[in-house]
Amino acid sequence: MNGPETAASRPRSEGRATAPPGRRLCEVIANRASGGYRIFSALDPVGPEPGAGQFYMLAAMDGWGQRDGRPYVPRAFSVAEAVREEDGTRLDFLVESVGPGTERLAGLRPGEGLWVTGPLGRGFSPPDELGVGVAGAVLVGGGIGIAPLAILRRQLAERGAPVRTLLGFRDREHTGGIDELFACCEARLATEDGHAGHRGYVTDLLSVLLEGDAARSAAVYACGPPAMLERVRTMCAVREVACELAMEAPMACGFGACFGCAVPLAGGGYMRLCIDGPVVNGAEVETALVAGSGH
Amino acid sequence: MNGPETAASRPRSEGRATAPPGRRLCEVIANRASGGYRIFSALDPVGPEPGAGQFYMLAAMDGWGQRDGRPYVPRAFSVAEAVREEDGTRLDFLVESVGPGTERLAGLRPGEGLWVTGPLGRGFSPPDELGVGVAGAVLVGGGIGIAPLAILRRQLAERGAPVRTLLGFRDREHTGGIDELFACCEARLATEDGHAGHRGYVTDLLSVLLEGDAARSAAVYACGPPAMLERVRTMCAVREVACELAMEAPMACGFGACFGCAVPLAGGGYMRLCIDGPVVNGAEVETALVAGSGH
Amino acid sequence: MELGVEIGGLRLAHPVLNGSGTFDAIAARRAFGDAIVAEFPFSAFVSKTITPEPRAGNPPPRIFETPAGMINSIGLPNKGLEGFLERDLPLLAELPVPLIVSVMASGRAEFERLVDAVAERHEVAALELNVSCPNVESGLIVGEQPEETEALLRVLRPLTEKPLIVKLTPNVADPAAVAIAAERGGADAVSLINTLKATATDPVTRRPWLGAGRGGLSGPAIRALALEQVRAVAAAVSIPVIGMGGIESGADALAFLAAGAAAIAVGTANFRDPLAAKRIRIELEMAPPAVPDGLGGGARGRIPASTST
Amino acid sequence: MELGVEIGGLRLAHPVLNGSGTFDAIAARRAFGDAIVAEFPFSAFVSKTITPEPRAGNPPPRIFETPAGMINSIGLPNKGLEGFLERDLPLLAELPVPLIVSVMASGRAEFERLVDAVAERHEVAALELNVSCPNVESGLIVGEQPEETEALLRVLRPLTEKPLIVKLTPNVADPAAVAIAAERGGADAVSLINTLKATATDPVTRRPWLGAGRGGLSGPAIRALALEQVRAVAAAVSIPVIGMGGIESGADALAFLAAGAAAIAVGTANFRDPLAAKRIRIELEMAPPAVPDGLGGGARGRIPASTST
Ligand SMILES: Cc1cc2nc3c(=O)[nH]c(=O)nc-3n(C[C@H](O)[C@H](O)[C@H](O)COP(=O)(O)OP(=O)(O)OC[C@H]3O[C@@H](n4cnc5c(N)ncnc54)[C@H](O)[C@@H]3O)c2cc1C
Ligand SMILES: Cc1cc2nc3c(=O)[nH]c(=O)nc-3n(C[C@H](O)[C@H](O)[C@H](O)COP(=O)(O)OP(=O)(O)OC[C@H]3O[C@@H](n4cnc5c(N)ncnc54)[C@H](O)[C@@H]3O)c2cc1C
Ligand SMILES: Cc1cc2nc3c(=O)[nH]c(=O)nc-3n(C[C@H](O)[C@H](O)[C@H](O)COP(=O)(O)O)c2cc1C
Ligand SMILES: Cc1cc2nc3c(=O)[nH]c(=O)nc-3n(C[C@H](O)[C@H](O)[C@H](O)COP(=O)(O)O)c2cc1C
Ligand code: FES
Ligand code: FES
Repeated sequence: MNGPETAASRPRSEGRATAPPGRRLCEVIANRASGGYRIFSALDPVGPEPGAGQFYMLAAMDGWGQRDGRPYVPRAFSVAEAVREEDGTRLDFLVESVGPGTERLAGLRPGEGLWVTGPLGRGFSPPDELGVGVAGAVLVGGGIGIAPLAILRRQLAERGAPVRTLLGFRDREHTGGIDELFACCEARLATEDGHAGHRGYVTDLLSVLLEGDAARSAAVYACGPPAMLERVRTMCAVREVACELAMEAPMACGFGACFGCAVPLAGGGYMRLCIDGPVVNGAEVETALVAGSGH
Repeated sequence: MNGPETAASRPRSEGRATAPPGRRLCEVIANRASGGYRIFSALDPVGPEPGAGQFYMLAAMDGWGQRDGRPYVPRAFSVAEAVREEDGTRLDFLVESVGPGTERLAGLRPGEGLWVTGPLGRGFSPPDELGVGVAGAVLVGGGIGIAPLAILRRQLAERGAPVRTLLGFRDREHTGGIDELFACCEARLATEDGHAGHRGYVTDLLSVLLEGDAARSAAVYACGPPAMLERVRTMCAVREVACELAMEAPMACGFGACFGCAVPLAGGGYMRLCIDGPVVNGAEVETALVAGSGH
Repeated sequence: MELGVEIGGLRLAHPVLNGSGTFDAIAARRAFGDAIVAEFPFSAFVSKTITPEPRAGNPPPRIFETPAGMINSIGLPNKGLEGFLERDLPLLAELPVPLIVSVMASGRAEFERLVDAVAERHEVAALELNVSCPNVESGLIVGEQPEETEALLRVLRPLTEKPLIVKLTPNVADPAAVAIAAERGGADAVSLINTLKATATDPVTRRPWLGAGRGGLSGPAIRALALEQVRAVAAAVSIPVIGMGGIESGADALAFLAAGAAAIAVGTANFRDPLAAKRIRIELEMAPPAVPDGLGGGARGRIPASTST
Repeated sequence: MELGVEIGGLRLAHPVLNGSGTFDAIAARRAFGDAIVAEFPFSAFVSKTITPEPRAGNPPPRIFETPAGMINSIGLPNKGLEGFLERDLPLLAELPVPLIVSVMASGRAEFERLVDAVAERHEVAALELNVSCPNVESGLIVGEQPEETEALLRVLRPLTEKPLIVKLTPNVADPAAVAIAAERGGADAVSLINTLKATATDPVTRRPWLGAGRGGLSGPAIRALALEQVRAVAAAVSIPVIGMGGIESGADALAFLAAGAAAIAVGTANFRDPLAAKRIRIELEMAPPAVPDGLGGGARGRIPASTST
């Protein structure tokens, strides 16, 4: 809505799962440690099945605002997995505690109430929509950013698309979710401290992979810290490989109301990441290094 | 400090238990229902034994500020009982949930952290200091106001002073603490709904008692809602019976810093209830019906 | 309680509006589908402020969370007059409630052009004048000066019969003086408060957090300030006052109505719950009447629970 | 970091003072004994504002809790000049830190008498002028008018060599203009912010909650507003600025210092913890140096935890 319109800011009917209006109270049904992160689950009785890359705005029913009056607004979370159960959809979220909001959510106890709004935003596109002859997918995740790639990988697998997964982490404390979210199938790891897989950056693995022929017929889907996303974006641009990035920006509302989540567009101006993203085409944005972004 | 000085505003050495400076983190060691109220206990490793009528400023370590940014300041609580234990003093508090602060404190779980400042304020005086020939005590408690009378009763008993206890409650939901805090010895009850003891007001019991001779040699100690305190105050004034009231006022600090807890003095001007009270001589104040007061 | 209200001839089903720039009905429809239109939470929709030319808005970061509130430095991103009329107006016309368009321009001539073009559209029920902007002629912030505000109204008033609502800035010593000037100039209503000047520091670099350096504070943190300004303004003018600032509940709304507001607006609370305004309206409907002052000023209504005797 | 500071010639061991009226050293000594004097949390003690004659203060209720803050309408209760000099000054002289006496009077003559009598006492290191009061001559709130403020300083400045600190009111459109006037008038420093005009409604009777009807808002709720005013004032004057408003932590204090404050004061936070200022000072001592802007304005310092690549 601000500055030049993006192709995506067409009103309505854009193949996103629309959310029930308003926030709803869901029950927390699980919360377990996963490496240095935690995975908590809520039972959503009414919401639709989310698309990979969509997110929810979450707030604990109690204890919100407990640290110096924060958190005040809800917090945005990519859905890591969504499983239909008889009395609703189980939504899994992977959380890393970096401040008052994530700290509170990481501490949710089963039985507690969780305010949920979503699914929100535009998710990932199928490979074939990203370019002619594109069939496969390369998933590149960094740190907590592996969350949306888990549900993406499952949904791609269901469509029979060939998928390769590359996951990068900083060190032991900043590693988690692999066994729980990527159990199904092998993923190649890179860690900066070398405690698992390749010692170095996940983008090292990507560059090797992009040399191979398979790359031509594959699209890259990435989520992680801004620096990683920007690296992936430029690598793909150089090699003319289609890529979609699940980005982050500070969000107050998540549904286009506050204009807070501005991300600079390649053509100038800004998009609202919550409504025109959080998944963006690498070519669409000016940079993935957005001030204030980064989980 | 404000307006005319009260006898009590003499600086220092006034026979009160002084508190360790600053607030300290104590562990919640128990929290159980008691009728319509709850009794929670914290282990105070460093504080002195409080005098009956003194209070503490309390704030939960977590979840303070969770309802529309409240509670923000700590909440004042009369100590109901204090028991020396090997690794500190167990402080018992009787709480009635009337808003965000009391709600949070009533929900404290054992093991949680509790910020404690105190003991604060001036407690009750021994009978003999309240008049020549005064030896006995009549305790008059209303609702949650019975809390400070429990520790007073114990301390008076230890001095061998004859004590009679009159407790009043509105109805079942607003009754509690009797068995736990007044187990030792018989107390006469009055309830407005008549579910226990005399159907009516606790002040009915007091007036009967004040007719008797024993009254001459007894002082009245009262704590309860403003309307009850004012009634007791005037009854005692008429019969020239010495009486002390444990009053309440909105308090932000509890140690004389904010001047928020103003209570009008008989001589004009105001006292700070937290530092010159909360126990006041019935003759000292203009009224016990102070705007904003009442738990 | 009966909830219908009238603002300068504009009849509203209930007193709960949205604060300009805190709800985008078009974006909300993309996120929530037509269901959000079906149970539209506001009795009138106030658009985000539009300007003569398109604006991209301020560089990020644009928001910072504060104790019980937030700072924003959005910078009025909007499609500009043309883009708004062409692309947004048709969609906003589909809403089930009257449309109030918020407009801002620097300079009287620009403001005239804007008000002219917007007021003539039948889809528009009323205009809100965002005067928290500098007047290029004088360099002064219009809304901070009673004279500037009255002068602007004298220019704009003749342009339309439609209600003109003046959105007051709270960053003044005496908001009532500006409100009186707006009334004198011919305003049909005033709305307040807009956000208060605020800033935040990056905890790591200790430099300004916001891309624009400064912003405006909103949310419950400012409620008590807003309530006082609404009280002061309502006591000073005879035109209706639309009160806002940190309203999150029916009780908050009642406080503003009791302070003299004819209607109220929900802003930041929309971010926490897209249907916050619906809940607030329901809480208003179910609110008990005020209890007359019992214990003589004294412990009036302030003695909860136990009251033996 | 090195914490010593100097305010108009007054050397302080560290930059953490108390806000006037938010800590009563005499009462605190009654509550906590001499221990509170031994580990006195402030580098200088600012007295509650005193007036020429004794004042009883406002009728209760005097406080109302708000989201992340509180409103107070205390009404400057104090013993008056004589009572203060006779009964409080000797006790305040026992404190281990310099004494700054806050004074307020309506009318220049009264202000002169007050400043004269206080400044001549050797126990007094500096004076803070609370100008959030009406001038009986003009009826205007001195601190809201640059001219009134400068004129008052021109009258008071010649009376003493001791530092004169002007406590600014935040209820103005442009606090920097008042600060500049204070500097021009000869002030040695300015302190801000005082509380912001606020009110609250009794949820039951829907009438004003406070006995005085209105009051002032303080606490974390106003921090972002205070920080912006301190930034604007520090950028406009060359005399030291004492910043306050919702400071609760070393990080908050650092933000104010980074915004240009020479020292900071702790107010409402004292109510939550009588030694809050001591904790804040220690957090300041242990604070890491600011990290230079790494990712070019961009994600500067804002990417915590995981950063593979
Ligand atoms: C679309 C989307 C999907 C996301 N998915 C996930 C996910 O699956 N898992 C996950 O763990 N995280 C996810 N995040 C990130 C998550 O939302 C943030 O980490 C969270 O909001 C941080 O809140 P907090 O209160 O814990 O930390 P905050 O204190 O809000 O700090 C978070 C970051 O914001 C900055 N910050 C500091 N103070 C403030 C302030 N007062 N106001 C604003 N910013 C401040 C700092 O850079 C800090 O590192 C996602 C974010 C988006 C936008
Ligand atoms: C010396 C002393 C001893 C006490 N001892 C006990 C005790 O032993 N047990 C016990 O249960 N209680 C005790 N109290 C009362 C207790 O401190 C209060 O009930 C408590 O502070 C209420 O806090 P809250 O957040 O639960 O309720 P609040 O929301 O603070 O409401 C409490 C009362 O204050 C008024 N109020 C409502 N909103 C506000 C607001 N925003 N700001 C200010 N006031 C408001 C209302 O009248 C309400 O009934 C004592 C009080 C004092 C002064
Ligand atoms: C993110 C954001 C954007 C805003 N944009 C506008 C705007 O474009 N025009 C305007 O007049 N007010 C704008 N406001 C002010 C609100 O309309 C409202 O006056 C203010 O936020 C106080 O209400 P609240 O505390 O309920 O949010 C904005 C507020 C916020 C938080
Ligand atoms: C209860 C209370 C009483 C105050 N009394 C005075 C006063 O007598 N003189 C004065 O200059 N400021 C007074 N103030 C204002 C504080 O000194 C300070 O400027 C303001 O509270 C902002 O700081 P804070 O948010 O840290 O409290 C008072 C504030 C409070 C909360
Ligand atoms: S988060 Fe509010 S517009 Fe995107
Ligand atoms: S509660 Fe602060 S002075 Fe009594």
